[in-house]
Amino acid sequence: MPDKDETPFERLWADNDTERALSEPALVVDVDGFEGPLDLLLHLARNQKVDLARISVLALAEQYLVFVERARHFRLELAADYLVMAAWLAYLKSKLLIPRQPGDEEATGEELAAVLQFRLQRLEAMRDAAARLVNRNRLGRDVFARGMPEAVIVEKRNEYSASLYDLLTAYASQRQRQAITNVTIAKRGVWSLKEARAILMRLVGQMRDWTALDSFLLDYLATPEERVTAIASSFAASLELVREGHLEMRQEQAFASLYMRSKPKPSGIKLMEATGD
Amino acid sequence: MIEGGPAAVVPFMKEDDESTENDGNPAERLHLSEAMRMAEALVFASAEPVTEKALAARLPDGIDVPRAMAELQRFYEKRGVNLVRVADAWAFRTAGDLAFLMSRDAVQQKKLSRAALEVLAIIAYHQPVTRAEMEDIRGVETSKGTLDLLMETGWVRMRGRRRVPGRPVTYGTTESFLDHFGLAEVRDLPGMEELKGAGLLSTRMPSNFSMPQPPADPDELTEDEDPLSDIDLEELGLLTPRVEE
Amino acid sequence: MIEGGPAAVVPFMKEDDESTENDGNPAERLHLSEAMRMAEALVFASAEPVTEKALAARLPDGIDVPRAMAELQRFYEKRGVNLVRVADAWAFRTAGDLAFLMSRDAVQQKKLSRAALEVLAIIAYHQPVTRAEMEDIRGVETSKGTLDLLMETGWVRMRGRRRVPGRPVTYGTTESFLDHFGLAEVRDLPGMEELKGAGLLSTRMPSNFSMPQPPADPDELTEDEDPLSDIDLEELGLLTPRVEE
Repeated sequence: MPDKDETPFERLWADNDTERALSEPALVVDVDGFEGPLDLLLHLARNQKVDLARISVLALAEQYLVFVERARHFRLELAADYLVMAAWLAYLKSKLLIPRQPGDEEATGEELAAVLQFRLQRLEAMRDAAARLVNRNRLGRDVFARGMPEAVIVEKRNEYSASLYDLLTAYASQRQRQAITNVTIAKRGVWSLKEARAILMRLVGQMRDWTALDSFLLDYLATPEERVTAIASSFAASLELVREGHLEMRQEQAFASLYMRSKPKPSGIKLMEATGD
Repeated sequence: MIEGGPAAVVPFMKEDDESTENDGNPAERLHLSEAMRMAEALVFASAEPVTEKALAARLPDGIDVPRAMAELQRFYEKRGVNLVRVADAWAFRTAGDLAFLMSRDAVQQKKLSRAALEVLAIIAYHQPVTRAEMEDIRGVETSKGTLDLLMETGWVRMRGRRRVPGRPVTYGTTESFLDHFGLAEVRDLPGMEELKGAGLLSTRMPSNFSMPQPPADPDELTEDEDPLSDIDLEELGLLTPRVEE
Repeated sequence: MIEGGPAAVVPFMKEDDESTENDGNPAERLHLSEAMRMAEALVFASAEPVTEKALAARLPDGIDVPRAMAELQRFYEKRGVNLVRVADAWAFRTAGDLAFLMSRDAVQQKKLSRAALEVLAIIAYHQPVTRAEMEDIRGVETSKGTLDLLMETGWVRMRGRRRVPGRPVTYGTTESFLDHFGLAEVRDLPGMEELKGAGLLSTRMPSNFSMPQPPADPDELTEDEDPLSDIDLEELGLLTPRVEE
């Protein structure tokens, strides 16, 4: 191995030209290699070979969904983050494809697509920034300090030194030592209320308009065996979030889609709609 | 006072002779020269950057420290060792163009993971930044060890709390981050101005951010798009099943 | 090649112009200047004096190392830092007449012990806190020496006495604690979720684990605290004039 201390991933990143993936057809996209769904999306977006500002978000959403479908077909385990993104993209796709209904309060597909584009551009910008940063002349690698320092200039009057990090590490580790941990981690298979809550918050947290997310959520996040527990937990979690004032829900009729949105700041009026009956 | 040849190797004196600057008073110049020698010695003796405050405390009274340092810096500009500014402190560092010579002896540094670097860049460009904002930018939770590791390197620190409900802790970079990456200040981060101008350092989508033109028929591909075929997907490796280890 | 004013700060070039020495060939001089820059950087960065042999191995071929070093030495002669010869090796040293500057900095900074850090952190988070309470939290007794040391740092102070039998002294942090650790207020210390998020605290803490929120105003006595009276201070030995060591 020529570059033994370089993971395939670092190499992948090191030459982050947009050509890479297409010129190397053998490249296997491995979810483990990605830093989350946005990273995967960025990778797919680069394959469109256009400026991120001119990208087709619809095509991108479709590619991503195909990817997730494939992964599921091969029974690869995808982290919840990827599935949350899939649910959101499926929703975005439907918004892009279905013409806006009169009186529709929801954000348009185009608005949602713009948000996604912004996030991709911002992530890419940070990527590039990281690369430029790490390639600068660095102290201890390219430039050096005096090898035989003759004095330490003490500026603080205090003769004791300690950093906030030292302090926090000391506190956390000793409190941890004291708290006897005999807690075992529950096996997955059942959606805990906490998990469902976290997922819901991620998905709906940013949505200010009524959004029917439940179906997307279930399609992408739950395997058939998990469906029941997923429904139960996310429903219970959503009720809890409503009670705490984070979320509002609405249902047109029994068994119809559940609409959710994050609660607007002044509350009251909208709650009326949430009753359904 | 000193003429001809030898003066060339005593540049403070040299400048004295040639100086056309405002304060040509020889006594004053001598005073400044001596202060510069002292500053040079102090900074040279320390491996860590020395703050202007610490220098001021040790130099004769009435010395314009920033000016003396700026002059010293100019003097060392073309040498094998440069005087560099790190925030409000000064340090001598080997010249960047000699990296080829120096790195031969460099101890291999531990590499930061890609995730850690990305988080570092986000903290540097967006500081003060909360964990939730980092997560929003990267679209993924920052794994537990990453911030810990960055704080351990001494490049990242907790800065305080954002004065908003929930008072989340904010993160920023340290002076040793600047020192390590050869930056005088955060503003000097590569591309900082452009990124700011492009609205990409905002945690929220800026209102002037261009909205994509909604295509007349979203199903119709634009002229620079090709339809996605199964072959494409295969090429992208998206159809290749992951090999189980 | 370089004329007039700016040349004053580029002494190698300067010398080039004025050199009356034997080998005035400009190309050769440039070559030598570059070699001198390299030697300067190498000696500066080295942890020990550098032999001429080691220098010769790194400098371009054909360089007259002794001559280059002699010239460098002459260059640094009048500066705050001198290039000195140690046996057959070269090193930079503070100019002898400036040694007085260095001796002032002989104070050695000491690191706080692990135990002291722990106690300090507990005082910060749990203030007002008594010694017995510290023991509860840490599971080990806190020695008087540790508390004395912390008081000596100026980061910890006695706040008052708890209104319980025995009237134990309560401890808290000071303004200079905040200063030193770069906190605007005690409440800026990160909470449990943030310690977890930063990877400092395990995410699998038992459900009954909790961390206190430090008080908004650490100077205000809580309702179960009495202020320290003069009699208390005397009893604690704090009014006795401190004997100078």
